Amino acid sequence: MVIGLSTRFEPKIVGFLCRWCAYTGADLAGTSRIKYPPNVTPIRVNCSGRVDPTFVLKALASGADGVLIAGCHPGDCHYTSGNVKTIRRFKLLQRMLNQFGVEKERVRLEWVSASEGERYARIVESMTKEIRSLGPLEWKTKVEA
Amino acid sequence: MLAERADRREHLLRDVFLQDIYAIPGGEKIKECIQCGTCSASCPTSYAMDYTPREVIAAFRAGLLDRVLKSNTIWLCASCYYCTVRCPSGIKLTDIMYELKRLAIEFDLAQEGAKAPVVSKLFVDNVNKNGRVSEAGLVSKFLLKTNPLGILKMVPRAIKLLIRGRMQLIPHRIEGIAEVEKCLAAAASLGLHPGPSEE
Amino acid sequence: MVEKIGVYICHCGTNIARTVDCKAVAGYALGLPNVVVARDYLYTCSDPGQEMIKNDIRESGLTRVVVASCSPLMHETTFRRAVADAGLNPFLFQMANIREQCSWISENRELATTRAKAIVGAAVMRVEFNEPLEVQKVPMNPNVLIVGGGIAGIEAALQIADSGKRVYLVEKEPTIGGYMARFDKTFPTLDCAACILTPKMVSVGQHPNIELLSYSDVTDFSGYVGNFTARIRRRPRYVDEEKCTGCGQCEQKCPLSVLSEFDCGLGKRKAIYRPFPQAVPSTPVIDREHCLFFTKGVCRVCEKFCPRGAINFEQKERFIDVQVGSAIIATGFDLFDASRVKEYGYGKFPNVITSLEFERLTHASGPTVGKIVLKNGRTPESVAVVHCVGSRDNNYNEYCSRVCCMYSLKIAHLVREKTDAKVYEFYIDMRAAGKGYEEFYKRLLREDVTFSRGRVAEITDVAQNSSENGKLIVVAEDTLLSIVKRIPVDMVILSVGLEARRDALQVAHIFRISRSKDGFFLEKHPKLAPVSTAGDGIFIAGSCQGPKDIPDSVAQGAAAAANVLSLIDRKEVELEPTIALIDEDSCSGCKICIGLCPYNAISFDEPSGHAVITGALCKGCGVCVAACPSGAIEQQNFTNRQLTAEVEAICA
Amino acid sequence: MNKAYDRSARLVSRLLNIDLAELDDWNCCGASAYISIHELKAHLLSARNLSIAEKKKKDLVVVCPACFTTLSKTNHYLAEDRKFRRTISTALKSANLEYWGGVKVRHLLDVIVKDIGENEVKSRVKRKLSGLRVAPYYGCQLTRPFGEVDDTQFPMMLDTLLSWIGAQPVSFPLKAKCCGGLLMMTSEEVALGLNKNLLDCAAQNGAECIATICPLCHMNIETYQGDVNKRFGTNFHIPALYFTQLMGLAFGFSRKELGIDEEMVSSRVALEKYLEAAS
Repeated sequence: MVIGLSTRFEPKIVGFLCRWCAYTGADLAGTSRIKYPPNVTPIRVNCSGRVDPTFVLKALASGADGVLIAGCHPGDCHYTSGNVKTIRRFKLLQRMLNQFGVEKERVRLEWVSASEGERYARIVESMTKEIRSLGPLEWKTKVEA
Repeated sequence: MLAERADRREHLLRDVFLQDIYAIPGGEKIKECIQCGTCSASCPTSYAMDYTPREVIAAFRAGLLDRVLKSNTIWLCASCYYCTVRCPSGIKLTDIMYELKRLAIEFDLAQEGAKAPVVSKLFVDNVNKNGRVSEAGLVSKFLLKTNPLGILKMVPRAIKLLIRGRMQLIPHRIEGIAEVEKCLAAAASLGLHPGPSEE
Repeated sequence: MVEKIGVYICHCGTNIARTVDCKAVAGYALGLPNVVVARDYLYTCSDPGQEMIKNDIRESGLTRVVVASCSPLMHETTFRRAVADAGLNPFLFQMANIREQCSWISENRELATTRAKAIVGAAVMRVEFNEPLEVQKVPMNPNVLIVGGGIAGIEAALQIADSGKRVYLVEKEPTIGGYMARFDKTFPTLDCAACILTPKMVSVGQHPNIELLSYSDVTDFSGYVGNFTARIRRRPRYVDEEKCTGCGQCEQKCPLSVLSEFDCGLGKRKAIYRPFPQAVPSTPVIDREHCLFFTKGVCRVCEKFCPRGAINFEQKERFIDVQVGSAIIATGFDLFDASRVKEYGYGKFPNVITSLEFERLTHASGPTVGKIVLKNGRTPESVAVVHCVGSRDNNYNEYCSRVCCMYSLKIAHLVREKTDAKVYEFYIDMRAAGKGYEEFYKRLLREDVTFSRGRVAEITDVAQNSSENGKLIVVAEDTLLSIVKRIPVDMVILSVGLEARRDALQVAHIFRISRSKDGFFLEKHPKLAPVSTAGDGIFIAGSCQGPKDIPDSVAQGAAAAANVLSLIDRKEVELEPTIALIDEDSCSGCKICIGLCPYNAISFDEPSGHAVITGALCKGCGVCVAACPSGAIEQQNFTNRQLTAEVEAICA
Repeated sequence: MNKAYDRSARLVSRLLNIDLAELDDWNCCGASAYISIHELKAHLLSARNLSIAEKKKKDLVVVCPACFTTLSKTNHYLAEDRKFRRTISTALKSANLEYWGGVKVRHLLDVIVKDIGENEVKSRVKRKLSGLRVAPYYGCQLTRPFGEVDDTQFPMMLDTLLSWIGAQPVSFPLKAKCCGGLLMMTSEEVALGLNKNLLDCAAQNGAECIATICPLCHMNIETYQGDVNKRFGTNFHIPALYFTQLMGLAFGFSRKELGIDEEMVSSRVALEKYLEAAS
C-alpha cells in the first residue's frame, strides 16, 4: 500500500460512454495527453440509450460512489434520437435517486462530442471533485438501511 | 556578482509577475502570444514608447522584464483597451500593463522623473484618506512634487475652472472611511497579490 | 464448462508502461477467476505479439481472450482477426483500453495502475459472458454517392467512374467546379485554373458512369454500409436538361440583368443564366427570385427564343431516391466573412476587397476582363495584401487557414505583373510548406514586393497628413523594426480564411458525421484514416474536413475513391452483429419498444402477440433493450449480463 | 465630478422617470490610477460601492466610463474566479460588508437608449436640435474591454440617441479612440497629440460640437483645446457638451439649469442658431 493515497478519498465512478461521441471524445482526451483524475472507469456502449437505469442502481448498490452517463449532444445521436430517450429516462432516475437520498451530483448525464476531449476531461475532473467532497456513498448503510 | 544579483532580481520579478498575471481570469494567455504586433499598431501611444507592447511580451520571454519596467512604455499606456479587444490570442494587454506598473512601483524601478507613478501614488493616498479624490488637491500636490513652477502655469486655468464652479477646493471625506480602511487593511493582510486560482 | 481466459497486458512501448505497472496488472489478472494465462508484452499488436496469443489459444486451450492495450477503435479488429485465426470465435475476445483512457491521462503511476486493474478486471469478468456470434454479411451495392462537385468531388467521381462503377454526383449549385472555377491562376505554378479544371468538368459531364445531379441536395440518407438510400431533392431549373443544348440564346435575349453571385456581385448575369460560360452542365437555370415571369407574370422571352422548346415554367421541385453502397462527402468550405473584422472596413471602404473578389477582377473572363481596377475604374498605384483575415485569431477562427499565405503571394505576383502598383504584403508568419512553395516565396521577394512582418491592426481613411489624403491607410507594426507603420494605399485585398460551411451542421446530421471543434467534419483518425469517418462506408474529402489547397484536395478525392473502390471490391460487407433480439417467451406484448425504434425495425406480430425485430434493419443502439419492462430484449455482445458483469467488477 | 454633468444627468433622468438615487456615501471606484498601485485594493473599493448598491437592491448607474469598466471588471472577476471571490468577501467581511455579485452596473447612456427607448425620449423633446452637427464621442472604456454595451470599436448608441433629439450625428471615425486624457498630467506632449487628432477629425467632418459621455474626456477636449491650438498652430473652436446637456436642451431645460455656459470653449455660437430656429 502506498501511504498517502489512503488519506484522500478516491471516489469510484462508473462511466457509461457511447461509442460514437463520448468514448471517442474520451479517447481524444488521452491522445491529446490531457490530464484528469482516473476515477471514472468506462464501460463502452453503442448508445447512451442502452443504459438501463438498473445498471446505475446496480453500480451504486455494488459500491460505486457515482455514475457518469455520457452520450452525443442532442441532435448529434448516431442513432438519430437515442440520447433523447436517455434524457427522459434520466429524469425519472433522478427522481428515484432523490427519494433514496442519493445526492444528485453523484449521477450525471453529460454530452461529449467526439472532438470534445477537453470537455470530457473537465467533466470527469469536476465530478470527481464534487463526489470527493460529498464523501463515500455507503449505499448499504445509507440507502438500504 | 552584479550579474548574479540582476539575474536573481529578474527571477523574482518574473515569479511575482506570473503569479499576478495568472491570477487574472484568462491571464495565462500571455503564453500564447504570436508576436503579430496587433497590440503595438492598435496602441495610440506606442510611437512614443521605448518598447512597443509586443516587445514587452518578447522581453518577458527573453528574461528581460526589468528592462521593460525601467522604460517609459508602461507609463504611456492610457488604458484604452484597444490592444485587449483586438489581440488575436486573447491576451489582456491592458491588465498586463497595470501589473507592470505595480511591479515597477513595488520594486522601485520606475524611471527617474517619471510623473505617472507620482500621480498614481498621490491618487491612492488621496482615496485612502478620504475615500474620494479631490481634483484640486491632487493636481496641486502633483505639481509641487514634479514641477513647482508648473503651478504658476496652472493658475489661470484653475481660476477659470473655479469661477465656472468646476473645481472643488476642500476635499470631501466620506463617512464610511473607517469601513474603507478596514477593507484595505484586510486586503493588505491577505497579501499584496491575489494569487493564482487553486485547484 | 469452466472458461479458460488468457489476458495480455500491452506496454505499447512506453506509452502504457510509463505510467502503468504492466507486470503488476498481469499479476493481478492471473489472480482473477478462470484466468489461466496472463502476460505483459512490449507490443502486443506486433506479429510476434499476435503469434503469442494464437499459440496460447492452441496450446493452452484458451476459450476467452482479453487484450489490455489501446482503444478498441485502434486495434479491436486486429485482435479479433488474430483470435479467429487461432480458431476462436472473434467475439470471445474482449479489449480493455488502458492507454487512451488510462495511461495517457495520468501522471500518477499508483492511481493509473489501480485504474488499469479495474479496467482489466471488468473485461475479464465480462468476457466470461461473451458469446460466439456470427458476423452478418450483406452484399455491397457498388453505386457511389458523391456530395459536392468541387475539385475534390470531381476527382473522386472520375476515379470511381473510370473503374466502371456508377456515381451519383450531387451538386448544390447550377454547375460543378466549386471555388476552383472562380480562380484565375493557381499557386505556385501560376497555371490557369480553368485550363486544368474545365477538361475535368467536361469529363464529368460526359462520363457514361456519372449521373450528375446539379442544383440538387441530399435531404436524407439512411441504411448502412453497402446499402444506403439517399433522398435527393432536385430543385427546378425551369429548363429541361434533356432538351437544352446549351446554345445560350435564352441568356442573350433575357431582358433582366442582376448581380452575379459567381462574380461576387462585381459583374452582372441574366435572370436565366449559367454562372460562367464553361459551366457543367451547360443547361442554364431560371432565377425565380428575379425572373420577370415569376415576379410579374410577363416576359417569357427565353421561351420564345429557345430553339428546342426546353423552357418549362411548370417544373416542380422533385425528390428521387438512389441506392448506393457508400458515399463521399466533399462539400467544401465557406470563405470567412470579412465584414466581421470591423477595423478592416470591408463593406465600408469600396476599395477594400476580399481575395475572391480579386480573383474575379483578375480573371480573364471576369467582370473587368482581367483588369485590376479600383471602384472608380482607375488602376491602383499601391496595393496592400492583408494576411490572416479571420484566421489565427481567437476572436474568429483559431486555426491557420493554410492556403492564404500562398494565394496572397500569387495575388502580389498578379498585381505586379499587370500593373505598376507598389505591393505590400502584411503577414504574421510566412507559411510556405509545400512542394515549390518556398521557392515561390523567394520569387516574390525577388519581384520587389514589400513584405512587412506584422498583423494589420486597422485600415482607416482618417488621414493624418497630406500624403494620406484620399487613401486607405493600413496600420501595422513592422515587428522586425518595432515601428508602427501607416501605409497609404489605393486598394486593400483581404486574404480571408476558410471556414466550415454554414450548412455543415445540417450535412453532418444527415450523414451522421461528427465535427471537430472548428466545425469541419471529423475524420476517423487524423493520421491513419484521414478520409474515413466514424460511419462505415461514409468518407470525406477536401476542405470539408479542414482548409486545403488544390493538390491536397485532389489527393483526398483520389484517396476517398480508393477507399470506396476497395470496399466495393470486397463484394460484401460485414455488419457488427450487435443487434437486438427478442425472447418471444418473455415478451408481454406491451409494444413499448416499437415506438422507440428509430429504424422501424420492430413490428408487432398479431397472431403470436409479441414484438419481432427485423435483424437487417436493427442498427444496435440498444434503446429498446433498456426500455423493455419485462427484460425480454437482449442486445448481442451488449447483454445485460455482460454489462452487469463489468459494473460489478468495477465496483468490487 | 463635474457639476454640469451631475446636474444635467439628474434633470434628464428625472424627466425620463429614471429613479436615480445617489449611492449613499460612495467611494472612489479604484479606477486606472489606483489599480496601477494595488489591484486587489482597487477591486475592494469597487466592491464596497457594489455592496452598498446591493443592500438597496438597485442597479448601479454611472456616468463615467472608467468607473463603469472598473466596477464591471470587479463583477466579471467575481463571477469567473472562485479564489478571487473568497478573497474579496473575506476583506469585505472585516468591515461588516458583503457582496453577492447581484448588482448590474450600467452607464446612463445605455440605460437611456436601451431601457427608456426611442418613443419615450422623442416624446420629451420640446425643441429639436435640428441640424446641429454633433461628433458623437464615446472614448475608450464604455465599450472596451467587455463590449457588452455596444460594439467595442464602432459603437452607435450615442449616434442613435442624438438623432432622437433631432441633432445630426456626423461621421466620426475616431469616436472610440483614446483622447489621451489620462496622460495629460504625465505625458502632455503625447496627450495633446491624441487630442489634436480627435479635434481634427471632428472639424474635418463638419462637427459644430462634440458630445461626450465621460468627464475626463470632456475636460481634456475642452480645457486643453487652447493648448492644442498653441502647440500645433491650429485654430479649433469646437465646444464639448455632455450628452445629457444636449438632451436637456432638447427637453427644454434652460442653459443655466444645464450648466451650459460653464465651459471654456463657448458653445454659444454653435447652439444659438439651432435653439432660436427651434423656438
